[in-house]
Amino acid sequence: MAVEKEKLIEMYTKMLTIRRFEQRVAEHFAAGKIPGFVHLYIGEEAVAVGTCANLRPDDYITSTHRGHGHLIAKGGDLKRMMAELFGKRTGYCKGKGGSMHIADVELGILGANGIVGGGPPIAAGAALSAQYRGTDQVVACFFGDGAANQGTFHEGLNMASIWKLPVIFVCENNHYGISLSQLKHMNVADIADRAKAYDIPGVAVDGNDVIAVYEAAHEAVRRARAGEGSSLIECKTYRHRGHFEGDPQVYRPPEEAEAWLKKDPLPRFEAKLMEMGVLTGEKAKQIEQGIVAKIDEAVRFAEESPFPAPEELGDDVYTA
Amino acid sequence: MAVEKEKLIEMYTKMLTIRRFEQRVAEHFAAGKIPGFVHLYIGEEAVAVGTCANLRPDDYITSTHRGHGHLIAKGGDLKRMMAELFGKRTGYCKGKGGSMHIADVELGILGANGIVGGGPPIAAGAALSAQYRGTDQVVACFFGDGAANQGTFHEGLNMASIWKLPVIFVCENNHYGISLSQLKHMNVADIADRAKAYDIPGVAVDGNDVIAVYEAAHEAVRRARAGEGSSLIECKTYRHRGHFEGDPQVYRPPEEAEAWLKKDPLPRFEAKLMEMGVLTGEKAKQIEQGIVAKIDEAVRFAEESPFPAPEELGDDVYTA
Amino acid sequence: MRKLTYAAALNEALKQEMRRDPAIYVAGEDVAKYGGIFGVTAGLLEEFGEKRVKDTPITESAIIGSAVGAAATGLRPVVELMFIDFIGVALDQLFNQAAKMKYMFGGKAKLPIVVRTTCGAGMGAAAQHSQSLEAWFMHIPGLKVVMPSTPYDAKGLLVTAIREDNPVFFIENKMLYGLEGGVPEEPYTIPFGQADVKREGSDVTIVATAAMVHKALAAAAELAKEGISAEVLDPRTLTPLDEESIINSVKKTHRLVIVQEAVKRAGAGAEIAAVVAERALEQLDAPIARVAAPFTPVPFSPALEKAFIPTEERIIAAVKEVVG
Amino acid sequence: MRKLTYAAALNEALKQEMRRDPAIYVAGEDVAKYGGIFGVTAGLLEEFGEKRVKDTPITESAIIGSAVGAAATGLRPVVELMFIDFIGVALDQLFNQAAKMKYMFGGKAKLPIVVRTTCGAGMGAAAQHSQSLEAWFMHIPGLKVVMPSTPYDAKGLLVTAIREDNPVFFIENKMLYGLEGGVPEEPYTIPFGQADVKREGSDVTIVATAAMVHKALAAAAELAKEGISAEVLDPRTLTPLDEESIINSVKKTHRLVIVQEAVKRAGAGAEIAAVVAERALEQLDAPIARVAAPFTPVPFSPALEKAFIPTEERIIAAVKEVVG
Ligand SMILES: Cc1ncc(C[n+]2csc(CCOP(=O)(O)OP(=O)(O)O)c2C)c(N)n1
Ligand SMILES: Cc1ncc(C[n+]2csc(CCOP(=O)(O)OP(=O)(O)O)c2C)c(N)n1
Ligand SMILES: [Mg+2]
Ligand SMILES: [Mg+2]
Repeated sequence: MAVEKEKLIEMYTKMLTIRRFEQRVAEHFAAGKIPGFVHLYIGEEAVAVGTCANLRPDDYITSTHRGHGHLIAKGGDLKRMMAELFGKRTGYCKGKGGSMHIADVELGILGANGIVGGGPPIAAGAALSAQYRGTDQVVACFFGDGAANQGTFHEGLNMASIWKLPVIFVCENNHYGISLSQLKHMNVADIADRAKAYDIPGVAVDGNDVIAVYEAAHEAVRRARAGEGSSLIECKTYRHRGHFEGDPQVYRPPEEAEAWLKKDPLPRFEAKLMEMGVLTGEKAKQIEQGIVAKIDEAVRFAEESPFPAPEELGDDVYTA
Repeated sequence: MAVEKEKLIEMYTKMLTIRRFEQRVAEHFAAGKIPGFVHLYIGEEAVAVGTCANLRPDDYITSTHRGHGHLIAKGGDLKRMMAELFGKRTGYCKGKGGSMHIADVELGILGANGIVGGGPPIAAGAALSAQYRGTDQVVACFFGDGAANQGTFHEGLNMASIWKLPVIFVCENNHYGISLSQLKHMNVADIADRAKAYDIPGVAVDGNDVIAVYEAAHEAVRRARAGEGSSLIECKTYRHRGHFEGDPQVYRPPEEAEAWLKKDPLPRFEAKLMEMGVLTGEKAKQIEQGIVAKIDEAVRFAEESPFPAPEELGDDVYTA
Repeated sequence: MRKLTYAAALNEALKQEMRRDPAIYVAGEDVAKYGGIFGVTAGLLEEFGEKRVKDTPITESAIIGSAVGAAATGLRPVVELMFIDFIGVALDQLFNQAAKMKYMFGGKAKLPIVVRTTCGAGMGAAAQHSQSLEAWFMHIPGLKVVMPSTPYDAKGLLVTAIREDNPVFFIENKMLYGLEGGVPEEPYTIPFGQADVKREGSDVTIVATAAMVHKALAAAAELAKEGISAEVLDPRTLTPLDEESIINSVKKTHRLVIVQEAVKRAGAGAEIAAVVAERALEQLDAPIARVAAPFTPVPFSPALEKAFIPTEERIIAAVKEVVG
Repeated sequence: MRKLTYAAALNEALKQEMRRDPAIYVAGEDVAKYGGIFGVTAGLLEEFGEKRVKDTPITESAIIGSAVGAAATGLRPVVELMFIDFIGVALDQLFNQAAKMKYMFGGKAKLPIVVRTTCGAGMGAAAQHSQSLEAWFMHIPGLKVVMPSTPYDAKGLLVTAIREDNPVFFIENKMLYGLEGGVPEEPYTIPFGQADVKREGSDVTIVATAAMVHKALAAAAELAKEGISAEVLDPRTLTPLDEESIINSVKKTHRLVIVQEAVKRAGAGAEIAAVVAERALEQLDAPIARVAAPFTPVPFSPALEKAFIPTEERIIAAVKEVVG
């Protein structure tokens, strides 16, 4: 599949944006500026970007506790994201949600989710809605390898399969659910095989190769838009950092981590783009600078924004 | 596989006992003697009997809302069962459980269950216990086609598969979850295929052929006892009566029901046994009379037994 | 006024609202072809077709979860949880997702979901099909909780629930489905948070919900014969709770008996008692009394079930105790 | 007495009990290799091995459900639900299976299960990782509910829980894990249903649970300076609830303030208020006051979270209000 040059650069830019954004988040978390649990996506950027590059602004996604990458890939605003992480009133959720609940319903982002496996049923519902309203919108549902054992995952796939709902189930198999290796939490190597239980297509791809993800998602999105139903895509990847910031990571063999670091999706894609002549050192530097400037701006915005006032605590519980 | 003559007669007797027991239950339900919901097993006898014929008294089963057949097959006492259905103090549960909760923990019967999908996690736990205690006990877990969509089913299979637990998951596919046809509640024809998601053996058999069920269960029990882990057996069958007594059954095409009635497991097995020379008309009559006498006795026992006294209401909530 | 059963009143509300707004759909186990296990959704499939009336697999998390996704993207789902007892396999989607989503998103979501379900003992359905669990749902910010006791209230409250832009947990009592009462033909709404005086009285306030309203009324009629005038108040919605009406009634009668079918410990009645003890303690001339189920699972045998469910006699005894 | 943190006290209880009884095993997410997300199960894997310390997949229904099957067949599982907020995906196995099984089976089952979990806000973990939901579990017959506030209580109550032959829901407060206090080295039990007077007083009774006990104690110290003598009572177990101690304290002080971290509506405090309003109303010289969280999900931002969690100041204000 030939992907347009512009698209390639866009994807590269998104991936780099996620990487830099999260590196900055890690710093501010360490500095005590960001409270709560922060689960970073570094190392998995190709999954969100390869998938969302196939989506339209009016398509939907459901995200997870590890959601910053999905949000950025779907077009989320860095300033409002960073402000939310800082717990500020100008954040996406007015400071009420934080990292695990950032959402932008207008952009079709139906929320990060603090419940492992919370997303698949919701994704089925959003897809049912698209089908019901007669649009050709689709839903990308992100979830981890650990979530693929949770009952709600299976219930969501079953519902989506029987009703031919336009959902792309995207498993981010980073081979761990917190400390538990996939080898110990499930009996199968390819989560993609679980698609057979619902008679939908299931495919496992190199999740550190953004083009491979893009292509698999492309076909799944095509199917979904055409009314042919759901698909399951398993993206094999690895998180570079701990489960959450502060994780002592006693459970991963250093050799394993090293091997995966060599497959880092970002330098890999960069090298490929250079090889293809799509990207030059100069251009890469430009992109990097643009991103850094934006993130600086986002951090400044977050830092300068006010905290919500205690009186705002009771707002937004109910729609009047 | 050659099954011993005695075993064959025992299986025939059990199947006929279930059939006659339930016919009597239907009568007493219609007469207003049995309160609550009553889900009859008529037509599905081969599944419970073919499975339990492989079990020892110290093995375990988990049952469902449609549980009378499982109980009888595992050796449950007809008098205490009937008394329970009548809500009497002499019943298995002192009248506290009723049809949906009959149990005999001493016989390894860990209870009927009013929650669809309630059994698989419990079965995994009982099997974990056998493994932990170093016995070679096994657990048969019965559930329906409808239950095979419930999240808990998948969670139970996943846990059993990773820990190589001695569970035989027995799906009684009677093709309906109340009014909803399997064709509409799942996207696959063979529930046995869902075993692949857990890398355990899965096999679909004619659930109206008690020998076919027996043989499949035999291998699964062997595996489980040998420490080789779980299996999934799907038994295709049909319930002759409504979902529960009183069901107007608007949802099943009469031709479908007729076709299945022709495959009634009981006359089929009877004919086969006669053909094999294991059973004669005379012997069959004798067996029938014995069963009827026992059921008469059970009904008499139930009718003559006292209701629990209101003061017993608060007993049995906690172990002192 | 024309009479309808409680079930038929609910059925009419569903039909009329579905005619009014094409964004409303109904989904749940056996709601379409079967028309609902208790007949509440009968005829919907025939009138509105498979698109709007959907039989679902037995996957309650997906039933409620899909309603969340659909509601957040523009539809107005009315889904059925066949028995309230089944909430244990689906609670997350209700309490962590539906109820909290708007708040977690900083206000930027609208979740017009109705989850209809049925509660209550009395038909020998035993421990997993007979519970009254309304108290749990009162403890969930973001949710509204409705519990109608009459056909009239059932229709009006369901219409209001369907028009609400917040998730509503709508609890029907299975023993009331056959109860008849006057119900206007045209659609009408009953505002949430407005208790209804089912009988006026001056000596004691009886706050009762769902099936207990009728037992309280029977008790009140009996008490009247002995010269005790009981006021029977039905909150109708537990969230929002009409604290004012309860307190005003207590200000008039100075005595309070609370009747619920649920087990007493940590039930809805505890909250009502606590509100009065906080806000109107000085008005009370006697201890508050709660009539409720004992702290046991619901037993199967009719002999025990009868002893489990609060009776008219127990209500009368409680009233006499507080009236002194 | 030797000092330990709340987390270390729990850890010691687990280790000592596991040494005593080989039928005890521990299972849950990240309890083995990781030693528990809050470190409570640290070192268990090393001492007891994989057979007795099991990391499970992220399938909470299977975690609790497997404990039910194992307990019914002779083991004594101690399983971890990582956050109480996750109960929504596993509640059925707890409330319909574990808690009711003995009753439904007519007494013929023994379910010695401990489900350990953590509750509470204060670390910016937001709406799905900060809740206090103890009230729900008080409403479940067949279950026992424990909520320790100190390292001493944590160890003693956990030992009792593990030796119990009934399912126990054991709620730890995540903000207390680092709290230090005196803890005897040898194993000891604290009987369930026995409230503890954390501070004696004569003007007002403050009933508080978990982290709120410490805020109540701080408030009491402050109030003492102003001449108000507050008694601080910690029920320690919510089922069984030590009604007698609460009532006896109220008989002495004639004033009651209840402090809980959960949202007020239909919380555990409502039940405590209702018990007193039923059994000792005439002893009260002032309305009962409840200090609790407002009716909102737990917010993320520290600016809001601080306003959500009940404070010492609010407790002081409530006491002054009832003391008049
Ligand atoms: C229902 C539920 N159980 C447990 C958790 C705690 N938890 C948060 S993330 C996580 C691991 C999830 O693993 P996976 O799905 O593979 O996603 P990853 O973190 O690897 O991206 C766990 C156990 C939770 N948030 N929700
Ligand atoms: C969690 C839950 N959901 C729904 C029900 C209501 N219900 C009882 S039996 C049943 C159908 C079950 O179908 P299946 O598993 O195929 O078993 P069958 O009745 O056909 O034997 C349903 C929906 C229930 N008891 N529990
Ligand atoms: Mg993972
Ligand atoms: Mg079936």
